Amino acid sequence: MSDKGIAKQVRETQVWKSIFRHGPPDNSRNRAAVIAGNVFLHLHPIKLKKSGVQLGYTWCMGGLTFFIFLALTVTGLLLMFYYRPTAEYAFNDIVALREHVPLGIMREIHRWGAHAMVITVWIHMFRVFMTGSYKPPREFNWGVGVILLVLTLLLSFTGYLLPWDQLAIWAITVGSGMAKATPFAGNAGPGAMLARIGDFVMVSDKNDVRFQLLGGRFVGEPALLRFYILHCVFIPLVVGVLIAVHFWRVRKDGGISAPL
Amino acid sequence: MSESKEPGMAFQMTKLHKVMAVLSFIFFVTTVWVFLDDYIRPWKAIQVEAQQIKRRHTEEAIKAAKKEIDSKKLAELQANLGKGKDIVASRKKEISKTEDELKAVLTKIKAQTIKNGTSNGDVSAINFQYETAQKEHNAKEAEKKLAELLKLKAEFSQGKDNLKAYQAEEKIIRAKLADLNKEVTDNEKAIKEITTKLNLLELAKKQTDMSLIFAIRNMPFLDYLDPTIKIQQIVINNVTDDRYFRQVPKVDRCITCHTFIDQPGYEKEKQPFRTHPKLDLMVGMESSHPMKTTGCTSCHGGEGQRVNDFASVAHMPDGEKQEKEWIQKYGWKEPHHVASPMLKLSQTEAGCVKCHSGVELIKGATVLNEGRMAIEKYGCYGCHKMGEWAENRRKPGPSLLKIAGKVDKEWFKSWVWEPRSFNKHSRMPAFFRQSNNSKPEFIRYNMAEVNAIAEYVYDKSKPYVPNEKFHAGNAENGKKIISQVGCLGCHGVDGLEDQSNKVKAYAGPWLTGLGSKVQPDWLVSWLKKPSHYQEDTIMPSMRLSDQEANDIATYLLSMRNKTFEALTFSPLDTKARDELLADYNSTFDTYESAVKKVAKMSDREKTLDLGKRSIGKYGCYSCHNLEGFDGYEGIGPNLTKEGSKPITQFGYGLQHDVAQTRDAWITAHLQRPSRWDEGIDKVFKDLNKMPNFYMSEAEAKKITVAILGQVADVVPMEGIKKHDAGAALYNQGMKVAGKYNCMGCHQIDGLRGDILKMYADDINQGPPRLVNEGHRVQTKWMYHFFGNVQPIRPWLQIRMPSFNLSLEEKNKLIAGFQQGAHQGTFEEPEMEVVWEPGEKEGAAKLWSAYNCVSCHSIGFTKDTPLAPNLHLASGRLRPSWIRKWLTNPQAILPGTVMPSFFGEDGTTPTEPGVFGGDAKKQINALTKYVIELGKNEKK
Amino acid sequence: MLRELVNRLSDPIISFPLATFAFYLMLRYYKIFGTKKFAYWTVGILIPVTTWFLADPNFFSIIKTPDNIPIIILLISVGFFTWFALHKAAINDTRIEEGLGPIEATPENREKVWSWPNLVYVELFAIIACTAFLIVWAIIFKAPLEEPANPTWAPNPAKAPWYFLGLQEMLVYFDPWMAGVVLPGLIVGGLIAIPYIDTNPKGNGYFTFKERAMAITAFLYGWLVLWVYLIIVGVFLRGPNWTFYGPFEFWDFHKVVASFNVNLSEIIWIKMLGIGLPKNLVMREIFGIILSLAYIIIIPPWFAKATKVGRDLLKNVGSIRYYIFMFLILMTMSLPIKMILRWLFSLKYIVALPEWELNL
Amino acid sequence: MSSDSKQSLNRREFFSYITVGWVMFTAAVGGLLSLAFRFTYPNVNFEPEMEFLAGSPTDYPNGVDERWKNGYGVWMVKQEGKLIALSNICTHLGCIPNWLPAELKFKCPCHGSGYYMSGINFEGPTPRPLERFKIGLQPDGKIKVDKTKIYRWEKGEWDNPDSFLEV
Repeated sequence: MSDKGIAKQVRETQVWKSIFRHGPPDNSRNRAAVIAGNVFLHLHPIKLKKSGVQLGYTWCMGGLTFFIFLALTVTGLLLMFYYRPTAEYAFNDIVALREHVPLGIMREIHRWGAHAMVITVWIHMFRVFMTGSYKPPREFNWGVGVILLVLTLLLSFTGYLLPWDQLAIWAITVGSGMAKATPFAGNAGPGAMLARIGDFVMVSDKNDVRFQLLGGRFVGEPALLRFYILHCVFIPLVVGVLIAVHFWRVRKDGGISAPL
Repeated sequence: MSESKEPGMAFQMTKLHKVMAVLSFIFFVTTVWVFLDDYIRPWKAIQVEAQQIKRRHTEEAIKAAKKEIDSKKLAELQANLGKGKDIVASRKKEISKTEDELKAVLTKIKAQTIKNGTSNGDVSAINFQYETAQKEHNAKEAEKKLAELLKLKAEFSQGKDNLKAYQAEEKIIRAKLADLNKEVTDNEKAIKEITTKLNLLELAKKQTDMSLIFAIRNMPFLDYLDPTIKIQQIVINNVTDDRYFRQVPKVDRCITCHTFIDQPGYEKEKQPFRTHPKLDLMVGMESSHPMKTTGCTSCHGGEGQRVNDFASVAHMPDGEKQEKEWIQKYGWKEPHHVASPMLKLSQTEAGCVKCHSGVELIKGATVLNEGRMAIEKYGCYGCHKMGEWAENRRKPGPSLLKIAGKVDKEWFKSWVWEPRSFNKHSRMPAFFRQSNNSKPEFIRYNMAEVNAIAEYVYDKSKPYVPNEKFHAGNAENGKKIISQVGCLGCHGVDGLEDQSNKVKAYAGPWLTGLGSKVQPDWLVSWLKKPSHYQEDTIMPSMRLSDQEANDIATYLLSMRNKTFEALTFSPLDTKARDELLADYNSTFDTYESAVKKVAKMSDREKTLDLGKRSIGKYGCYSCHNLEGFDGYEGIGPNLTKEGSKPITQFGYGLQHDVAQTRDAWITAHLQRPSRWDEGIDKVFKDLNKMPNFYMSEAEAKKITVAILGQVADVVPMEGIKKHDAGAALYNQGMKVAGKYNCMGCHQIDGLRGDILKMYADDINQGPPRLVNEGHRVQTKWMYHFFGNVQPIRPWLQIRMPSFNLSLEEKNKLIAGFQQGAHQGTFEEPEMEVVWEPGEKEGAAKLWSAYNCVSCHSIGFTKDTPLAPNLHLASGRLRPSWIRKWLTNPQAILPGTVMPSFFGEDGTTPTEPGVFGGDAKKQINALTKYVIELGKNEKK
Repeated sequence: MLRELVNRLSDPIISFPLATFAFYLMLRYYKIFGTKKFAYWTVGILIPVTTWFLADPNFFSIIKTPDNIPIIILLISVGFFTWFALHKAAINDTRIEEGLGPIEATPENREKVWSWPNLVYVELFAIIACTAFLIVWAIIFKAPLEEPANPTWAPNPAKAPWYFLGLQEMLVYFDPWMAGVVLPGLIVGGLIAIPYIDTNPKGNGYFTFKERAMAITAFLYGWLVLWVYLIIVGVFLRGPNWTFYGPFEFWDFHKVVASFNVNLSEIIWIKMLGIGLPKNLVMREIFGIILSLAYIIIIPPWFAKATKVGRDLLKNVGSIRYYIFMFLILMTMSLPIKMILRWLFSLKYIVALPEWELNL
Repeated sequence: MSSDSKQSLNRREFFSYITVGWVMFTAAVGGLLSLAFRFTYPNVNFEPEMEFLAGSPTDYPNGVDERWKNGYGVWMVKQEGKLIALSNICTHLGCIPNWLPAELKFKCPCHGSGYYMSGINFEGPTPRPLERFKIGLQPDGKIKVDKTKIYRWEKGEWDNPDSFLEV
């Protein structure tokens, strides 16, 4: 039997057919089918305007942001096998990731990927602004995008604490220190002075937004745990949901932007 | 087809809304329920009650404070204040003028501060630039900068001077202003001074108000802001909870309910509001176990983290009455899943052991100490390991290495079979005739074992020939000597029951029926020189004369036990012996071949073999020195961590009446160990071998406390009060003191002194109490004294014995005393006496004025001495101790006959004529005088 | 000497106006800026200049810090994409002037193509390239790890993550409640509001500058000068004690710069009026309060009345959009205004109410 | 048609059901969300204590008392009838200055910053005075120092009655 024969035979098995519902995408019908029939590729339209595939126009920054998000999810999941968010172990675990855990660049990929994601998402926004792609009918999706950008920064910010080194806690101390100044909700913010009756202090370092964020009055073990959960579970979940909304709206608001 | 149909409705909208309304209502109710469930906690009610109690106390304090205030004076001051206000008001114009002046100066100061701040910044910046230029060897630039810098500096220092001038001005104006307001401020201050305490109390009372603010602060949801009712906790990093392979810091939240535990004044409140009963020792800030660093469950046990449920804390009721009460009141349940529940109130002292593990006796832990004394009495540690405290102790029983020279074999067998039939006070426990081994076939085997043991022991026994001959003496006199010289510190004696029962001595056996037991010659030699028979005995020599020894022996030998003498022990049942041996040998072999193997042995071999095996089986060697058992471990289970042993590991047999708690099991076990076998069909070799000590319930309970303290908890070094080298030495010394039963006679730093109970009428007739002995006597003297005892107090009838101390023991004992008194070994050995002018004459005057020789008569008059020989003082006592003693003897030894010449405070001499009545000078002079006495004597 | 000059020029006091001016030039002459020739020349000049910069050990030691690599990547990509966007805009604007319409709108670019493989494959390329890039980056540069966290000892300077350094730089001029809470909030809110404020229907879906000059100018100023520029300052030019250090300057711990700042109330009541600060807080700060309110309340209507741009804007977008837009612009401009006041008058706060934690 | 009239007939009933349903629903969800918010504030925390009891005012003679310096980093300074709790962290770079009784000043050994007894800086590189902590009297007459509350001179906070104790 020739090779061709084998390939053909394989393609005619029930297993193959159950997975791939169509022939090779070398004709229009199958090209449509490959996109429409695949849950992941289904994010794309079956066909689109030519300008949408021109890198000079799209810069591909949104796509890269999404890809880096996926890469960070995968590397982050792997890192979680070795990392314990406690003051006792966090630092040592990071050292372990560098010193003896196989594939010693996992943490580097995760960290640099996080920086790269911040940059790509900024430039994605820059491009969308420059092509005026926030204009009707895409106003809402622009808003979703802005929130996603903020969440990207928060993801990066919460991850910054996890190595539990001097860089981490002091960056977070500086960053979270600003929450202290939130008007009416932070103990050093305008209006906090007013929220007291006698010795009943309604806004103090024990009950303001900063305390809520850190789970304590300063960056300590509770803060590490909270940031870990925000970083690994809470914000990624929200981001995942919003990304779905974002992509859905790209499709529904007329596909990737192009001149009207 | 063209009429495409609109989709229809499956339900009616009204119906859907109704369902929605019902479900939402249920949903809403559950939400409210969640809130309430989360909010209502029992400890909150307790804290509210505590607040009311505090309010009551504060109100009482306010009443008291009000009484304290001189109301007349207050009224006067208030009147003055009114007047003062008028005066000040009349100066209104002047005051406002001065205030304006002040404002002007303050403005100047502020402006100058700004200017100076700028200058300061500039100076620092230019200085840095100048230094950088210098560093870079940029001479031109540096010169330029320097010129600029100098100019700026001059400006700055001018500015600083200006500021100082303004500030001086400000001060003057302020003083003036204060002067103008003087009449008001002075009176206000005076009033405030009087009323400070009251004001503070009023403030405290206000804090206990049940106001709206209080309600808001503690409202559901809002109670995260700044609640007054909240969980209180102590985190102790230095004491840990065992989380198996991890030690985690202890967290105690007991103070959430026990609100006033560390505050004096609440002693009479009901629980949980009561103050800790021993605040000076525990919990109090100044005590040696402050709450913040010791916590609660470190000592008491229990689940310190729990606050929501009385039972989950593992509170333990003490007694059935309390248990019933708690079940009714709090729904108390037996805490089955708690590894270490709270210690019952009467057993609390067990908690001390965890940290104070190696300490011989722990001050303040009465029950625990009694428990340990009972352990010492029965020698539990012979068979059981029991932690650091029980390590390296002597064997509890007498040596059997020369037993053949002491008692005869027949006596031995009957004694082993049932010790109490000879001596009802016997501490040798009963192995036989117990509830689990009284079946005829078991008795047959047991008797064979006893026979074999006796054969083995006597076979190995070395010969002994007494070195004294007994000649009859005066029994009455012997009895008197026994009661006088101090035998009762260690022995109970028949015929002296009254005294013996008072002292409750336990180091030596209760002396009874000796005439039926030992040879007269043996007894006399033993009394005169115990170490002749047993080298390592703790029995000391009392330095008895020949006559005294014979008198005592006569008395002791006059006691006979006729019934016991009449006993004869049935001869060895060889069949039973062979069966037992075959049984032993069949462990790794079939019974038949074991029988064959035994048959091959000679008769003697068989007997000795069974004897050795039986001694090993019952662990006789644990308490007695026996040949052939070197290196054998005690046969009992290790009790070092008994207090942490899971309750499931205790075997209860069929004893359902015994409660399912550690302490109940241990107490029951101690009283009748054979009970666990009762009603169970066991083969002979599997019977419980723990013998019966016939101890009372009270004793068993005390021992239980000591054993409960043996827990597995690891206390980090930082958690224990640092056992420095000194404390360790003290413990070692006290261990030696314990071994030789020093405290049977001497009370050491307030502990024991058993025999003193005989001298309740006149404590000064008893052995001297040792308080800070390491400070009192010189190291050299003590060393010499132990090796060569000589009487210090000739009027005492009780004698300090000559102990058979090894060099090592002597050193340990001395070092222990030194460290107990925080005294360096070579500190203050002897003092050179250097008189100041006129001092010696004064001393002589005092010597006669205080009439020292009336008691310290030795070497001065022929009177019967009532106090120690002062000629020995210089070589024996430390000068600083003499001074302390002279200052206030009652403070050291309450009840001493030594008069207090210097009053209770030690500063008012009864002889004010010498040294102008300066007590210190007098004491110094007398000390020197006494020391010189000794020195002259030596010369 | 040249280094000295660069050091001095990079001080925000000078470099900020310079950056603003450069920004103005870039947009004013965007058609020149957007030519390839300009790009080649720029690259040609930048290569030797960068080499010269890198030759300095002080500069190199800052650059080579692993955590600063992303900022360099950011810098390069922002530079490139700004040029690229203006390049595209310039081409389109020329075409529109000629009546041809933007390139993206040409019929051949409007043609439909299959996603498979045209789009999917390109995406795969991007993914592969990105992965390769990340791996190389990860191999060459180790992620930073300093000494274990010590809550009792703060490193100096303690810096926030680089993407927040713009905010931290604002802390020099504003109190945390402004720099850390109000201004970031307004940035996010303002960004979301853009589509609703910008009613200009032109420029939807293609690069252009001319058709959206005002929107792009406002956005780019905020993005390039007030965000990216401040990040650069925060990362590269701020050392111990948040003191300014030139790119060639050694981060000497002991460097001191003259900085004694005075509140507006102190300037007016003490320096100018010489009567001391009034006791009443509101009275004390009355000038600052009036000025601040005037800034927010008076300028927008005045602008709409007095200038043609304002009038047109108001007419085009309606009053609500106009006032929101003006508010956002004024808040944006408050930062440069505060900077300039600080540099010129050592002004600390316009309204200084530390008693209420309310400093402006 | 008929259903329409039915609805209009039952309008009131219908209206009340839908209102009750959705109001309850909203309230319940709101309640649960607020509990989730409350959940983020723990009822106890394990942070080191920032308050301590410092004896009674009469324990302190005029001048600088160093008894709490090592344990809590606080100098108790009694001067002109006021007792203050002064932080012992140099405001320059965080070293710990020494108290020089002979010269009546705090001197930082690291870079030579000097402070008066009151905490005001007068020499060296330090930019501002030492910080003061909250100090107050408890009802039982004991002094309580609260290190969480800081009073800074340059903020004009030293006039705050909690920043000193009148004795």
